[in-house]
Amino acid sequence: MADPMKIRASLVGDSTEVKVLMSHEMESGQRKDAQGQTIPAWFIKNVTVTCNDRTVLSAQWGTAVSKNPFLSFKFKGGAKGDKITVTWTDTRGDTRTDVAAIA
Amino acid sequence: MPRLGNCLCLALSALLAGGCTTATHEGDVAASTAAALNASFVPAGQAGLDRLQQDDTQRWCTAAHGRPLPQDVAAKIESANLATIRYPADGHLTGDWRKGERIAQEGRGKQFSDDPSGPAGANCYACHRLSATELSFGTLGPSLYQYGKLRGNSVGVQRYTFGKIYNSEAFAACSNMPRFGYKAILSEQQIKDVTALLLDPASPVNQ
Amino acid sequence: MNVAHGLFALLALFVTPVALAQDATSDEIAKYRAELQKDNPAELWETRGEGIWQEKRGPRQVSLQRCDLGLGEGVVKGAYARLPRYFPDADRVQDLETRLLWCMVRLQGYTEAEARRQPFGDGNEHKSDLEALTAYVASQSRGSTMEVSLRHPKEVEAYRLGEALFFFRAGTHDFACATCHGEDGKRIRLQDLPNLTTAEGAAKAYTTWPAYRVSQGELRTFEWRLYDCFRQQRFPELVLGSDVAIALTMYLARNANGATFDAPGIKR
Amino acid sequence: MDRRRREWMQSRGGVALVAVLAAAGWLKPARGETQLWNSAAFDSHSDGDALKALGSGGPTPSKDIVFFQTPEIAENGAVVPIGVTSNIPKTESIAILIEKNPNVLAAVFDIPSGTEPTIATRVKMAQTSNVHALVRADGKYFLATKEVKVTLGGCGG
Repeated sequence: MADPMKIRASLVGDSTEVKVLMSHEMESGQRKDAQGQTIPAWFIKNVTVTCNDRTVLSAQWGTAVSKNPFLSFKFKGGAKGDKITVTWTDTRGDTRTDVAAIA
Repeated sequence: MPRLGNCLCLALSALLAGGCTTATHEGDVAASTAAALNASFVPAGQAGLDRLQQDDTQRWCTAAHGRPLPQDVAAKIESANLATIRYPADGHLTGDWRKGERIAQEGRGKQFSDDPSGPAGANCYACHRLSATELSFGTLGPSLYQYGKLRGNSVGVQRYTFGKIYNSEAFAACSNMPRFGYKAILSEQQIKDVTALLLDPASPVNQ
Repeated sequence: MNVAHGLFALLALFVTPVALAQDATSDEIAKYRAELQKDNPAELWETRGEGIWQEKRGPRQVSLQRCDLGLGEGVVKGAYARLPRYFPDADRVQDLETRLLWCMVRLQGYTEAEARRQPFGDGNEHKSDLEALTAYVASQSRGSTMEVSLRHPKEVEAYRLGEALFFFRAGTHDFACATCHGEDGKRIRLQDLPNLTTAEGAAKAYTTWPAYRVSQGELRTFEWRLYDCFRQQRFPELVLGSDVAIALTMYLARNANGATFDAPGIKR
Repeated sequence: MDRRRREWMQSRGGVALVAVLAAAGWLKPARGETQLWNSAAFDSHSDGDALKALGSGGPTPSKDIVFFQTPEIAENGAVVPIGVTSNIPKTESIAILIEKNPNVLAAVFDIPSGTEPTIATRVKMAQTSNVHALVRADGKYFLATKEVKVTLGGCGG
C-alpha cells in the first residue's frame, strides 16, 4: 500500500494555504531498467482536494509530474479545524486518501 | 585555515601518550588502516579487493596527508612515473578531437557499477574547463580553455600533453589527476583523441 | 596609462564574459536550490520512519522504542547529533544505522541478514526501512548542536582511523577522499565540494545528511553518501556499518562538533 | 485557420503543442466527475490525430499569467518547481505544458470558484524547453511562456 501523504493546511489572511507531498514513483514509461527493459508507466492521474465536503481543487496529472509529487494552492473560506481531505488515484487503480485539519 | 587533523592529533597524542610523527606510529596507522580496509569492503562488479592494494606512488602520496612533499620524495615519484610512459609506436601523438570531446564528457568507467566491456571515459570536465560552450565544468584542475592556442601544436607540446594524460605523476608528484594510460583507464587511441581535443586548432577548446 | 584605463585593463583580466556567465549560472542555480529547500520530500521518509520506529515488529514483536541510541531507551531527541559513539553493550563504536541494525537483531529478533536486507532504496518501488528510520531519528536532532565525544579510547581510535582513511589513495584512479574534499572553493562539474579537512566544511557537509536526493527521488543517509563516494573512487563495495564506514563518519561528525544539525536536507 | 493562430504556431514552432492545446480545449471540467482524465490531451506528442481537433481558436498571449517559483535554470530536470498565477477574471483551469517533453501536457488544474487561480507543483523536464501556462477563463484560452534551462548533473550520482 502507498505511504501516507504529508498535508499542511494553514490560514494565511483570509485564505487557506494547502501544501501536499505525496509518496509516488510517478514512473514516466520512458526509463529503462538495468537490463534495458522499459519500466512501464505508473503515475497519479487524478487528485482531488476537499474542505469538509466542498471540492477546492481537482487536478489531472500526466507523466511529467515529478516523483514524490508536490502541490500547493490557496482557497478562500476555510476555518481553523476544517477537514482537508486529499485523494489520489493512479494508473494501476490504487488510491490513497489522507486527512489533515486546518491549523 | 588550520587543518583539524593536525590540531586534534596533538591533543590526542597527549591522551594516548603516543607521538603523531614518529615512524613507528605512521607504520602502525598504515597497518591498522590496511586491516580495516580489507575487512570493510567486498568485491563488486569489476572492482576487486586488489584495488585497495597501494602501489609506491599511492603509498607515498597517502603518507604526505595533503601536505607539501619533501623535494626528494617528489623527484622520486616523478622519475618512477616518467619511466612508465609508453609513447605510440606509430609516432602519431594526436587523434580525433571530436572523439576526444566525447571522452572528456564521459564519466563512466572502472566503477563497480559500470559495464567493464565498454570503454571508460576520462571525465575531464569534472575537474577542468575545456570548451567555452560547456558551462558545467569543475575547478579541481586548472582551466584548459585555449590550451593549444596558448602553447601551439609542436611535437614537443604534443609529447608533453600525451605524456601528462598517460601519467600525470611524471610531471607533478601526487597530482589529483588519474594516470589514464599507466592505469589502463584509457586506451592509447583515446589518449590521442583527448590530446587532439586539447591541441587541434579546430577543437572547441581552442576557439 | 591613466587610472581609468588601468582599472579597465584589470577588470578585463578577471571579468571575462565566461566568468560572468558562470556567476549568473551559479546565482540561478542557488535560487533553484533555495526553492527546493522549502517543501522537502524527505518528510515522507521521516513520517514512514516514525511509523516503523513505533511498530511492534520482528519475531519478538517488539518496537524499537526500547532501543537505546545512546541517551537511554527510546530517547530519539538529540540522539543523532551525538553519534557515532561507543556502546558498552556492543563494545564498539556505532553510527545510527549500525545501532539500528544491532537493535533489530538483539531486540526484535531479526537475523543479521534480514536486518541488512535492504540498506538503501533501489530508486524505484523498493524502499529501505533503514533509510526511513534514519530519516526519522535524524529529524529529531534538527536544531541540536553536534556533540560527538572522544572520551572512550575506541572513539579516539575510530577518529584516527577515519583521518588516515580520508587521505588514503588507491584504486585505478588514485583517488582519496582528500582528492575532492581537501581544498576550499573547488567544484566538480557545477557541484560545490566542501573542504572536509576544515571545521566549516565538515559542518556544512555532515549537518545536511541524510538528504533527499533529487536526482534519485530517494532519501539518502550518510552511510549511503560514503558508499557512493567509494563507488566513484573506483573502490570495491563498502559494507554498511563496517569499521571504515564508522571511522569516516566519526572523523566528519567530530569535525562538525559545535555546528547546528540541520537535516534531513535536500540535494541535487 | 486565422492569422493570429498561424502566427502563434510559427512563433512557437510547435505543431504538437497546438495539437495538445486543442485537445485540452475539450477539457470541460465535469462537475462532480472527479475521475475524468483526458487521455487525448495527455498522450499528445505527435501532430497527426490532434491536428484534426484544431477546432477551437488559438490561445491569446497574456501578461496576466505570471510564473512564480519557476527557475531560469534548473540544476536537475527531474524536479523543476513551476508556479502559475492567473490574474484573468473567471479563471476556470490552469494547464502546464512542456514543449520539448515526450508528452507535452504535464498537468491540468481545475479551479472551482473560491479557490485562488494560483497553483504550484514540480515537474520533470527532459531538456531545456519552453514551459507554457494555459489558462481557460470564461470559456476563452490564454497563454504565457517561460524558458527553463536544464543543466547537466555532476559526475554520475
